[in-house]
Amino acid sequence: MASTKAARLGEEVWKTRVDKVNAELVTLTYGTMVAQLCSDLDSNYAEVNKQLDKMGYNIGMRLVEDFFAKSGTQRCANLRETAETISKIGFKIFLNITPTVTNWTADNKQFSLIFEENPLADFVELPDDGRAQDELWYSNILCGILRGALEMVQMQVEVHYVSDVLRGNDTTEMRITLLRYIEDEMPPDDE
Amino acid sequence: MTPSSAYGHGSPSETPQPQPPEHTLRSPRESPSASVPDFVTNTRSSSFSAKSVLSSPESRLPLTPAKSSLSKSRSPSDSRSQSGDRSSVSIRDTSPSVPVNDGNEEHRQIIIRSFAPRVAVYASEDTNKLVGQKGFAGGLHTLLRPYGERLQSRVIIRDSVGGSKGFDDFGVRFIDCHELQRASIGDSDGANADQEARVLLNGAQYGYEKPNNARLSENGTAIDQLLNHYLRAEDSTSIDRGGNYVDHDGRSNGARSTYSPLYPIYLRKLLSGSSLVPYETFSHPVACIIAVSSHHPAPIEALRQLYASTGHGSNKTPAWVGTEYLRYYVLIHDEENDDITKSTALFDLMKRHFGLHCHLLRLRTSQCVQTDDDSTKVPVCEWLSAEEEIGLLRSRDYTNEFENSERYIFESDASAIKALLREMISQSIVPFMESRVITWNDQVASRRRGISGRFMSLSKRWAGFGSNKGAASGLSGASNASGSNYDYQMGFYPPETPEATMRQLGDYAFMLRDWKLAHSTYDFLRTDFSHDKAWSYHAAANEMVAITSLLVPQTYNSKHKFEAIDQILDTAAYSYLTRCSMPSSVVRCFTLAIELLKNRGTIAADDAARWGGKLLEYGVLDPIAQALTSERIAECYMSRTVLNVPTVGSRRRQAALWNILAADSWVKLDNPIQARLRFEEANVLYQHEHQQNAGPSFPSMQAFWGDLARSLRIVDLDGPQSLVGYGDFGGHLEFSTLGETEHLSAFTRPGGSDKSDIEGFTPQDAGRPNSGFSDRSDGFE
Amino acid sequence: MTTTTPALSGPKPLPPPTSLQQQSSAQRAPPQPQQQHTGLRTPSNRKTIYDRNLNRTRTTELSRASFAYLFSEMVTYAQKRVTGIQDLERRLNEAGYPLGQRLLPLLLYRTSTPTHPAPRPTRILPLLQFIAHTLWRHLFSRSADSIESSSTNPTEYMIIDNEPLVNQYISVPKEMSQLNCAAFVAGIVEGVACSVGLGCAVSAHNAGEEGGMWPGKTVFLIRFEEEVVKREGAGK
Amino acid sequence: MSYYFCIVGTRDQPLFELEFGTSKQGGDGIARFSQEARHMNPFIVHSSLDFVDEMQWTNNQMYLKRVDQFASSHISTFLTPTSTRFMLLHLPHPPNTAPQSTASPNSFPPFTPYTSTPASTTTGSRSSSSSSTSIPNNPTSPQTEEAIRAFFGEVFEVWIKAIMSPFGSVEGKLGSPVFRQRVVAAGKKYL
Amino acid sequence: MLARVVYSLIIINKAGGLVFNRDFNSALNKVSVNDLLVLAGTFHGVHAITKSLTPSSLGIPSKDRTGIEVLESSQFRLTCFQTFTGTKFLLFTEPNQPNVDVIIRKVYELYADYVMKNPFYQLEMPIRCEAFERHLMSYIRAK
Repeated sequence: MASTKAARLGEEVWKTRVDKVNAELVTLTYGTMVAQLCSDLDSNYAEVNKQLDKMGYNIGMRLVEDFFAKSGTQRCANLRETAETISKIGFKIFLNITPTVTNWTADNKQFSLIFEENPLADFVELPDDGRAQDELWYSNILCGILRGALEMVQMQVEVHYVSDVLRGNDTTEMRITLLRYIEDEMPPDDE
Repeated sequence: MTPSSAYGHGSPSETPQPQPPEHTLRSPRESPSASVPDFVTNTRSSSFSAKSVLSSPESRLPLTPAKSSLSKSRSPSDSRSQSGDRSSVSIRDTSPSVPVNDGNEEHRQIIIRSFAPRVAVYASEDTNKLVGQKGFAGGLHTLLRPYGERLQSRVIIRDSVGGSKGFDDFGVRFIDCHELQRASIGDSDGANADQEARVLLNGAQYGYEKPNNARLSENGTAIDQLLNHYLRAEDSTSIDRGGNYVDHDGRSNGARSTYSPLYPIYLRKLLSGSSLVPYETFSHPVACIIAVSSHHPAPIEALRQLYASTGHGSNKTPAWVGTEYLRYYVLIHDEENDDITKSTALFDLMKRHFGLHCHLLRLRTSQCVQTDDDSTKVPVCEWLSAEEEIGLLRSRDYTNEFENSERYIFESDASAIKALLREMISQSIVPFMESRVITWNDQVASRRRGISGRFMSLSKRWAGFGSNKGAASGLSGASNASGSNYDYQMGFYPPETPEATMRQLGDYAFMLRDWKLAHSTYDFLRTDFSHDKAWSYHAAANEMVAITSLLVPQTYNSKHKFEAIDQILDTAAYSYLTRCSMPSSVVRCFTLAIELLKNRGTIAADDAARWGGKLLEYGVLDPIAQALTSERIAECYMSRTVLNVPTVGSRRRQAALWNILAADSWVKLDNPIQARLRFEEANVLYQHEHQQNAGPSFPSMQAFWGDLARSLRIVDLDGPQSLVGYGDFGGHLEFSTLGETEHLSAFTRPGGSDKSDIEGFTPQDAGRPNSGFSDRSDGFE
Repeated sequence: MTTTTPALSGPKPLPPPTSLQQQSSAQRAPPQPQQQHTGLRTPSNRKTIYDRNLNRTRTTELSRASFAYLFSEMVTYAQKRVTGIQDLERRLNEAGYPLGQRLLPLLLYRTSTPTHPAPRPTRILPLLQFIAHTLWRHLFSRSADSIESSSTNPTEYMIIDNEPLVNQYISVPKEMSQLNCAAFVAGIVEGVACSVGLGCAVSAHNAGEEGGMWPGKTVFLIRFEEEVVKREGAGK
Repeated sequence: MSYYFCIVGTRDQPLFELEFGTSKQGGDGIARFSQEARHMNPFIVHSSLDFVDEMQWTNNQMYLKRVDQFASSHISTFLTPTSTRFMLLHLPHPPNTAPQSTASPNSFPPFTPYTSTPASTTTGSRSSSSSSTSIPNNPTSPQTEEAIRAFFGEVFEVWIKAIMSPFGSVEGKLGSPVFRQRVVAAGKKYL
Repeated sequence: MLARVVYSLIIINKAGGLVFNRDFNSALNKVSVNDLLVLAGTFHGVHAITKSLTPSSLGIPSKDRTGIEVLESSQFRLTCFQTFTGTKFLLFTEPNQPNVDVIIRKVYELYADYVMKNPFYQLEMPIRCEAFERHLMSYIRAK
């Protein structure tokens, strides 16, 4: 699906078909969740990242239904189309942002999402403990969501952040790699 | 975080128990005995401080200044415990609503009693000789004085509105006629006259304050020396006193050690010092005793001469002292050598000549010693001024026998004197004062308050009255054209002018404890005085307006009222300091205000503390007074604080601060005992915040805190153990005197440090043998 | 490595508590720059939260779904580590509490103008008004449905929401029927009330009747501490 | 004027401390507290909390203006809705001391001589201590009051930003260097 | 008079398990839960097979091939909607019930909201979500 078409669809769905809620409620709620995790796992940030990813995965598996139900998009022909759909429709209708799709690898199996803004991270300043900025991926839940959602449509992907302005980087970049398509339970018909 | 912990005071664990309001007024120390009647707690705290001023005699080696301090300071403490329950009686009928707690009442009594009528004593040579034989070298007044300070009987006084009240603590102050004369020296010859006038104009007080702008008055330093002496004396016995100061187990449930027992002594000395000044008449004689003995060949003639010397003509009293006071004639009959019948005849003759104000006093001439049967001890004077007391201490130092200080007379003499005083006071002096009050009230005050009073500046010219009119107008004409009665050259109002008379009216009413009348009178006067720019009068009048309005029994205390008092005190302070540079008057003015405000309960306690702060700011206090005042401020805030219960309006942190400041001052004064008490109290107050670690919650406070603790050798800060340090305190003393003082003097003001090594006396005394004090006090360290 | 060094040319940092002798020497020493807390890096464009306008997200919206999923995960996560329903509600309450603490100053800041600073809601009724209207409108874009005070107990008040937004998609299984996930919102309310100084405990209770008009009706019960109510009385 | 600024948590724990001096009218922004004053400042501020606690219920404004005076130090308070207390101690340099002099105002003892605080007839709880109306000199002038209001207002905004972070807390230390910078800047700007 | 009626709804999970069924009126005869389970399983299988029947000559990638979508008797019609995630919604309606696809899509949305956003629902498990049923009923009733 062409980028512009996706964009138009995303806009349209966001405007007409999505129930809204105050952004700060979401931001603050996510904030307390992360803070809660940090204290529960006494600031073992690696663990926190993992936990966030797991939560995201659970969300992704459920969210995908809402995505299709609301957007009514069709299956994507290829990863490029998927990427556009994720950015222009997925992120649009859930977080009202459209990260930039870029940095494709030659084999078209890897791309990046660059986040100009990130509602989850509004108000956030990482703890000044000398570790958080090196170890914690504050918005890691998004990685899990993509992983979970794509898996539901038979795409096994690996998702991780490569940079985050919260860490003092100049951009927030997420890297997505397609590992494989999960084939139907039915054996592929021969010939 | 748990919701409740998010807001300390809100947390359920700290919800205060409901309490009866007056209960919260009490200091925690007393709250356990909340149900006990006022006077009980009162006496209890009094006897407490009494105990702590003086350790028990047997605990002392003989021949130490401590001993003298023992005998000296017993008087205040004894009287304190008495005035304790007395006060509660008189309080009932004067002001039922005043809350009684932590010795406030006692201080109120000290204040009231300090304004007692003065009675000058004019005694003939032979009389003084006779008294001298009895061992009273000072003359007749030294014999009468101890008995005059408090009558053993109740005195009934009628107030201006006809109501009458009985007072058990009424008394008079006997002064030697020479004190009047000393004040008047040079009053005659013009040379000193204008110099004195200048002195007067910038407010210096005869014999009370040095005209030069020395920060401390002679009197002030005298008090300082005296208190310092007491402190030295205490040091020597710190070991056995430690227990009295701090009750160990109490600290957990928030009980606290009381303020320094030195404070009442300080207050008393402060008030004893007041001397003859033009702008207030408290120390002017209300009456005088004219006495001859039966030894005199021509008694009547002698009486006449003495009478003559009480007037103005003979330059005996200053021009600004009114001479319209009561003359009281006493014939002293020598029981041992003279014939009573002759004396009685003579006495009848006296009465015919001099009227009813006569008394025949029968005394034995021989000196009485303790071992005589029917010997009785002469009570100690409560109201010795600091100088007098120091003099006494010195003189006692020559002769190291302790007994020397205690005087004895025969029972019969004592009762004769008491009888004389009872009769003189209740039948002559009080009625005399009452009648003056009534007369002046009708003749001057009411007129001035009348229609014309509204137009002050106009009316005052015609305000002279009766025989004095001529004199008044004449004087004012002479002194200045402005038509004011104020004599600008001499800096006073002649006694017969309406202003002077009304001031006297106010003071009489005050001494008769008719606060309402006194208040309205002063209040009326201050406008006159400011119009005349008679600033010393102006200041004094304002001071008294404030004091009386605080003495008038109040059914309720309105914040508004206290704000009014704020203004008046400010004005008084401004006139005293800026216009007249009379610092020590401000000390009295504010100190009284503080005590009386504090006495008003919690609303006013803040104000009291605030004035304390101002007083300290003015920098007019002696070092020790400064420390004591800081303690007092802490006490004011404590009275609003219930430990371990977060109540709205609590002043826990303020109290803590002022305890710390007091502790710091004590350290600089090189007095670790007092310092520790304050420190410990502050510690209790700060611990309330967070039990885990001691001291204030701000890390940035810990430095000062820690240094203070270290300098006091309080290593283990939390828990009662820290008090263990007290036990072997004597051992640490020289350490904390030498080692830590200059260490701490990092905080000390320039010159403050030298204050801290004041010994018993100032250098100029050093040459004299009696400077032995300092040696002794060193001896204890 | 550090892109920020505090501009401390002017003010001195407070001297660390040391003994006096050291201080008197430190007194003469020039102000040394703040040592601790230079760890945080910021992007080269220096954009930090301190550069964001506090009103920027005032009216921004996100999909309700995104909140629903987060909240759902919060509940699931909490559920894994609790002993029972009360415990679960306590956890949700604690999760909400910080939101209250943060929203209170934020919303008051936003309703303030230089000339008319918003007052602190220091008494019970203004506080409840603030919560039921200002706070509710901000979070759920509508006011709460009613505020009630207990006729029997002066310390108890109720805020009623007929269909709490946070519960919109949630169906509590029969076996946990007394659970109400709006305990999260109760926590927010408690956070607001307690941090303003009116100590209280807030709990969420199901008040919806079967087949009734508002099956999800929820009562937020606010129990103030005695002390608070006493103070009210004293104030009047 | 020398300033000691302290943010105090509801458990009387200091969360942020800063000393600075007048920047207005050519001030060099350097605090000139004597060593003694520097020791006393926290004590004084701490003791003023008594009055703040009381006013908290009688005055529902956030800016409580001057709540206390100790010798010639004045304490102004801003009370955040979360009962966090901004305490600003401001101490005018005695008229005689030039900004450069290292004279020690508010050394305790002694209290400043009364000549520096003439007994005025203010019935208010504290009395004025200087005639000049300029912010650097007169702690009680309306100008000063307004300047401090502005200062507090700005700090309040920065403070909100700090506590909005999920890792910030109304009871926690305010350690962020950026926060400190902003407070310093506010001081420069208004005081 | 029986016209335009939605009889009932069945939801079958990825693995062919019956996770939800609801009758909207009593028109259809009741069958035992067992029969329903069988129906679900069988339909799942049949669906898969029909899907693989798709002629490869059309060159449609297997994942895009669709299985059986409508079963019809003269009394009722069964419409099947399979989501991209493999969940199947089976709607029994009166044969000439119009725009069934709209109804199914709406049901799918309700499912996405009240089932998938409910923290107490576990994926692939039988659906017991009071809110879902409530909204489902009110929607169908409104038809």
